[in-house]
Amino acid sequence: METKKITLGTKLLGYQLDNPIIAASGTFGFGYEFAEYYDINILGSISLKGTTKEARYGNPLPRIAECPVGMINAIGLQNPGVERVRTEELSKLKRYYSKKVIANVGGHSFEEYVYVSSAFNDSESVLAVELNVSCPNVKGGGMVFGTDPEILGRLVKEVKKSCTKPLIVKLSPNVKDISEMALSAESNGADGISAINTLLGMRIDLKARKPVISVGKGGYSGKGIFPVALKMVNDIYKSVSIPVIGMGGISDSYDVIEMMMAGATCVMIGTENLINPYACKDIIEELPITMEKLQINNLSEIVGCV
Amino acid sequence: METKKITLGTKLLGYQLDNPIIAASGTFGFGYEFAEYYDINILGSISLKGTTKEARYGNPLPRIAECPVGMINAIGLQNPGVERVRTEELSKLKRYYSKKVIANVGGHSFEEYVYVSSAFNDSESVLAVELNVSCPNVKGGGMVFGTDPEILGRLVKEVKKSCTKPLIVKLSPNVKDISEMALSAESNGADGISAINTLLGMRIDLKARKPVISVGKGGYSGKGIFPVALKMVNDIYKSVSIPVIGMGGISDSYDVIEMMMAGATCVMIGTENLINPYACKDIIEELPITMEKLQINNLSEIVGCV
Amino acid sequence: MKKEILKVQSNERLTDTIYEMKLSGCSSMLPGQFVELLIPGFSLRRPFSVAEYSKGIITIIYKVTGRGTEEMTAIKKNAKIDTLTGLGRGFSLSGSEHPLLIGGGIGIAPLIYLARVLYEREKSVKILLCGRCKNDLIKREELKKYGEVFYATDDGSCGFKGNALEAAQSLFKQTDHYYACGPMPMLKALAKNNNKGELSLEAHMGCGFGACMGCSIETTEGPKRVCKEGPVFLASELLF
Amino acid sequence: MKKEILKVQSNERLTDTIYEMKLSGCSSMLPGQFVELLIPGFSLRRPFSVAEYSKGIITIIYKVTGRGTEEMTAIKKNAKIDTLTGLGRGFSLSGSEHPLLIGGGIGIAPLIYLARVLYEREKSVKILLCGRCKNDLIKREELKKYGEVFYATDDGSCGFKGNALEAAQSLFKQTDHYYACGPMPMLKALAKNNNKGELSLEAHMGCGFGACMGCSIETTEGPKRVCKEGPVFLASELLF
Ligand SMILES: Cc1cc2nc3c(=O)[nH]c(=O)nc-3n(C[C@H](O)[C@H](O)[C@H](O)COP(=O)(O)OP(=O)(O)OC[C@H]3O[C@@H](n4cnc5c(N)ncnc54)[C@H](O)[C@@H]3O)c2cc1C
Ligand SMILES: Cc1cc2nc3c(=O)[nH]c(=O)nc-3n(C[C@H](O)[C@H](O)[C@H](O)COP(=O)(O)OP(=O)(O)OC[C@H]3O[C@@H](n4cnc5c(N)ncnc54)[C@H](O)[C@@H]3O)c2cc1C
Ligand SMILES: Cc1cc2nc3c(=O)[nH]c(=O)nc-3n(C[C@H](O)[C@H](O)[C@H](O)COP(=O)(O)O)c2cc1C
Ligand SMILES: Cc1cc2nc3c(=O)[nH]c(=O)nc-3n(C[C@H](O)[C@H](O)[C@H](O)COP(=O)(O)O)c2cc1C
Ligand code: FES
Ligand code: FES
Repeated sequence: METKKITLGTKLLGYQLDNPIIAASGTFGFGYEFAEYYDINILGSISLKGTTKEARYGNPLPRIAECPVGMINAIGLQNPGVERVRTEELSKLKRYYSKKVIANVGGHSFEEYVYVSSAFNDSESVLAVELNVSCPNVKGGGMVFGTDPEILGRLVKEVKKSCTKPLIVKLSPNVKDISEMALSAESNGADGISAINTLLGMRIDLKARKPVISVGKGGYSGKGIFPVALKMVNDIYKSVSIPVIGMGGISDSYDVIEMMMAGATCVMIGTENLINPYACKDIIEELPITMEKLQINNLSEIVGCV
Repeated sequence: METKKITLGTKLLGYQLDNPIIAASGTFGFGYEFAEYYDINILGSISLKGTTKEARYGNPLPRIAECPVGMINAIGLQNPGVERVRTEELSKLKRYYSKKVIANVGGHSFEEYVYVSSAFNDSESVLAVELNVSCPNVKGGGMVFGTDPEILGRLVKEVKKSCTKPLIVKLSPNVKDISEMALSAESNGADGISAINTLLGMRIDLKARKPVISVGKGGYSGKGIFPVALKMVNDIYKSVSIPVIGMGGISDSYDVIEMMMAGATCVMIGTENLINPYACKDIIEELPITMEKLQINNLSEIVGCV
Repeated sequence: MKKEILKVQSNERLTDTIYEMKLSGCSSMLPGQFVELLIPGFSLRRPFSVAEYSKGIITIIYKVTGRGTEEMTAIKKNAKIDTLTGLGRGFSLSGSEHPLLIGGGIGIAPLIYLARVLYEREKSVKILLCGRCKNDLIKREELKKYGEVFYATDDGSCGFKGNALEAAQSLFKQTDHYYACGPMPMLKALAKNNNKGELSLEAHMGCGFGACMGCSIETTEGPKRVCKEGPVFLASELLF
Repeated sequence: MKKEILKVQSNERLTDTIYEMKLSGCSSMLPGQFVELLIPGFSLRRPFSVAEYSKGIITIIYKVTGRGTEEMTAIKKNAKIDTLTGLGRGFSLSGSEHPLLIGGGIGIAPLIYLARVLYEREKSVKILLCGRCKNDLIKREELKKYGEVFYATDDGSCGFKGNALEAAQSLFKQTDHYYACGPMPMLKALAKNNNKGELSLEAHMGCGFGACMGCSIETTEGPKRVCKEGPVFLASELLF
């Protein structure tokens, strides 16, 4: 096979990424810890751990349950609070990562979302804010914003008033019709959509006869959700015109290409980072080889081609 | 370990089953084909292939796509029509199976559901009718009945007027809140709930750059959906008082016990039959051994124990 | 149908993308039937026609077309493979005294076992092998033992230059029954031109033994399953 | 942390439910650190403390408690296992001249490597092994090489009849620092009674290297991750 010039460069919200591989929120800490394992500057970008107004410890242990292919988590948005994220975590990360990152924002109220998302207005290293309206693990929290299109629309409109960064809205798959949610976000000013967050799931400890996870249920992620994620990303792609960041069970370069064919401009890698700390690196290295096999020169030619 | 008397007997809708293992609709044909492989009389029961008023060929090929752990199907309710099912298929099955079966009913209109479900009124070998309001693969079909609680309620009420068999309503997981659907079915007269049907999913052929399945999307089943099924069965169990038949990704006797702990009175085995034609037999044989390991004497003690 | 654990005897490369695997421990296979291998790491079984069968050993000839077949090339001797054997309805063996076998590309595989059996039944066998180029025409020497072999290639690198239908025209005059296996466009063209034959079809399969309706095609006699009533169908019953 | 492919040297049964596995090819492990093995067929890695480490070979001692550890018992010599090594922060090694090591059940495992290193640093080591019965008290002979060994069993079948805390009371008087590993109720009781020690904790883990927050516990200094800031914690910082 003759070697062609394969390019991975991808444009997201006006910003040029070296490649479409972004570490997903909650599976990459605040990024700098992975710098121990490889040069994280190879990443397209990083979505930071979900951040709330105040510091949160999250849910009691156990917060993790294994599934046949994937896992359930109920972390409950543990984070040091937006003030420390903005000052400490971002500057620690800057030492290892010279590109821009995505600030992932959680919350339980309009006020909290507005407060936290606009707290990054002056953070130069923040490329965009990703509004997590879909975390299933916070009581009275994110989920309600992520399952009612009308409430979501109001939230997005409110956040856009004060948040000056491009706004990505991260959607929950636990709905009847995800494109309705995406449309509501778009028409209220969202600049991009990311999907999917985790599916609600459960595992039971057969000896103890009770749920493995302390709070009963949690969010199911990993390979097992890939076909669902693909379908939803395609649904969203077909209904909105803002860019879609696809994720859910991506574990190798083939999955990346499949997700992009379904309509994703960029992808996020989540659970696979936990099982293989080098997952993003491996995928970035494999991607040109797989593209050559499939006769793809330029990733933009395949986005939504299906 | 001392041997205790382990019993698998299970009561469903007033009928005594030898064990809680039921072959799931669409994965066991009309039953008799499996009689080539083993004595199917060991089964608790069999849910027959979804039946409509007229014969249907279903969707064009390909109708099947592989997933990392599971598969997508878009059969589109291929069946010979209720008249031939009632006369030919049921009597063929009777030669090999002496117990009662569950008639699975599909449709695209109130009229069709009512017609087909009452067509089994006089079929002695039919233990119950299972109303599939959740088939994602029929245009203008089942799904709408399975995602709107109000419409579902009306359908159930209508069907109950003429169908004299106990009525099991089979729910779709592609909703925001499955217990709302279960409640609507129950309050309109359903005698039992079965769940879950397949999750909407998609796969793409990377060389052809188009969906593997001819009609684009299909229903995702198999091991990968187990954590979602478990969570939904538990949600339903906690909100209704009619029995719940649990299914979705069950592949061994441990999964059976986990599903029963989540609230299932009986379980159905679907996709696993396709990969291992002896799946139901293997599970029925393993079940007492696994129960002994977990110190369970009687299955009824664990139903919903979590 | 039987679920059997077969043992790999060999797994060798024949051409660039085509491999031959022999597996032992199989209790029964007729020409035109197929097996389904469970490749570790994959959810669904892969269907392959039997290319030869004798004394419990089956041969399959497979082309690397995706990730499952790619994985298969790495399977080592003595590996055990969970397999469904004896699947489907194979070729009729008593149709004609002057049968013509037409194989296109990897579709040549199931014709080998068929050719041998017909030869042993003292039929006068003619075999037409078709492909894009000479390299596609596998097992030429072996097939010569069982009958008169003709070739056709798109690029003319071996035998007649042209497609299967063109090459078959003159041979059709010398037979009253043909057997064909190959790519769908080839089968379609043959069947439309001459309906006195049997064709072996492919379909994505959920089960391989009649349980899921994943592989049903429409025929003149209503829907039939490629895995159960097929994979071999009469040209006259197919609705293309 | 490193991702290394280790090679199984041996995998032997010690008692009814406890096995010992040796793996080669590990570049670094400190006492109290742990590894995470990826067992084929499972999604998440299994964490195990290092029970011994020398010249690239690590020993883990594991108890069969579920389906992953059950599967591990079938792993053969020379098998290769994808492993994360050198995980977590281990025991401090310079805390005391008269350390006391307290192991409960399978919690004895990480104390072996620790005991040897402390012994080699010429500390005067005392070791208390606790269990339900004598059978639980593994590696007694080996541990005797590194210090004075005491026993406590619930049923009195070996040493003191009673629980770890009761047995530890008199030994606590002879030490200014203890190291403990074992079931949570034991650790809780010890820490409440005496906060001059280090405890090795367990938690269900998503990653094992600090990325997911799946294992965080609350401490006097805020949340800490069992896999990263732990698994060894000061008794004084734990909030039970
Ligand atoms: C009855 C029958 C006999 C066959 N005999 C042979 C043979 O002798 N030699 C040979 O090389 N091939 C044969 N095939 C085709 C062979 O099954 C496919 O090439 C193989 O399944 C591709 O697997 P993969 O993982 O490499 O491809 P992938 O594209 O990665 O597979 C993805 C999924 O699609 C299915 N799939 C893809 N292509 C086909 C296809 N053409 N037919 C059916 N399923 C497909 C796979 O089984 C799998 O479930 C036969 C197919 C059938 C139905
Ligand atoms: C830092 C650390 C060190 C450990 N050292 C040892 C050791 O030296 N020897 C030993 O026998 N055991 C040790 N364990 C416990 C060991 O990890 C579990 O017994 C093992 O993971 C159980 O796996 P399973 O598949 O048999 O159980 P299952 O219950 O089938 O496992 C299901 C899931 O729960 C997790 N899980 C279950 N029990 C535990 C547990 N106690 N701790 C953490 N995760 C759990 C599993 O890893 C898996 O993800 C240690 C645990 C930790 C956290
Ligand atoms: C342990 C864990 C923690 C997560 N925390 C967050 C979070 O803080 N904010 C968020 O938007 N998504 C969070 N997610 C969801 C992931 O970012 C991602 O949407 C989901 O896991 C699906 O992708 P995957 O299958 O590749 O993991 C978390 C996922 C996991 C597994
Ligand atoms: C090939 C196939 C065909 C199916 N056909 C039907 C059907 O006709 N009626 C129905 O109610 N469910 C049908 N289902 C859904 C199953 O009965 C079951 O609800 C679902 O597959 C989840 O269970 P599983 O993961 O064990 O397969 C079908 C599933 C498959 C895989
Ligand atoms: S593949 Fe299941 S019926 Fe043919
Ligand atoms: S297990 Fe992931 S942070 Fe500790």
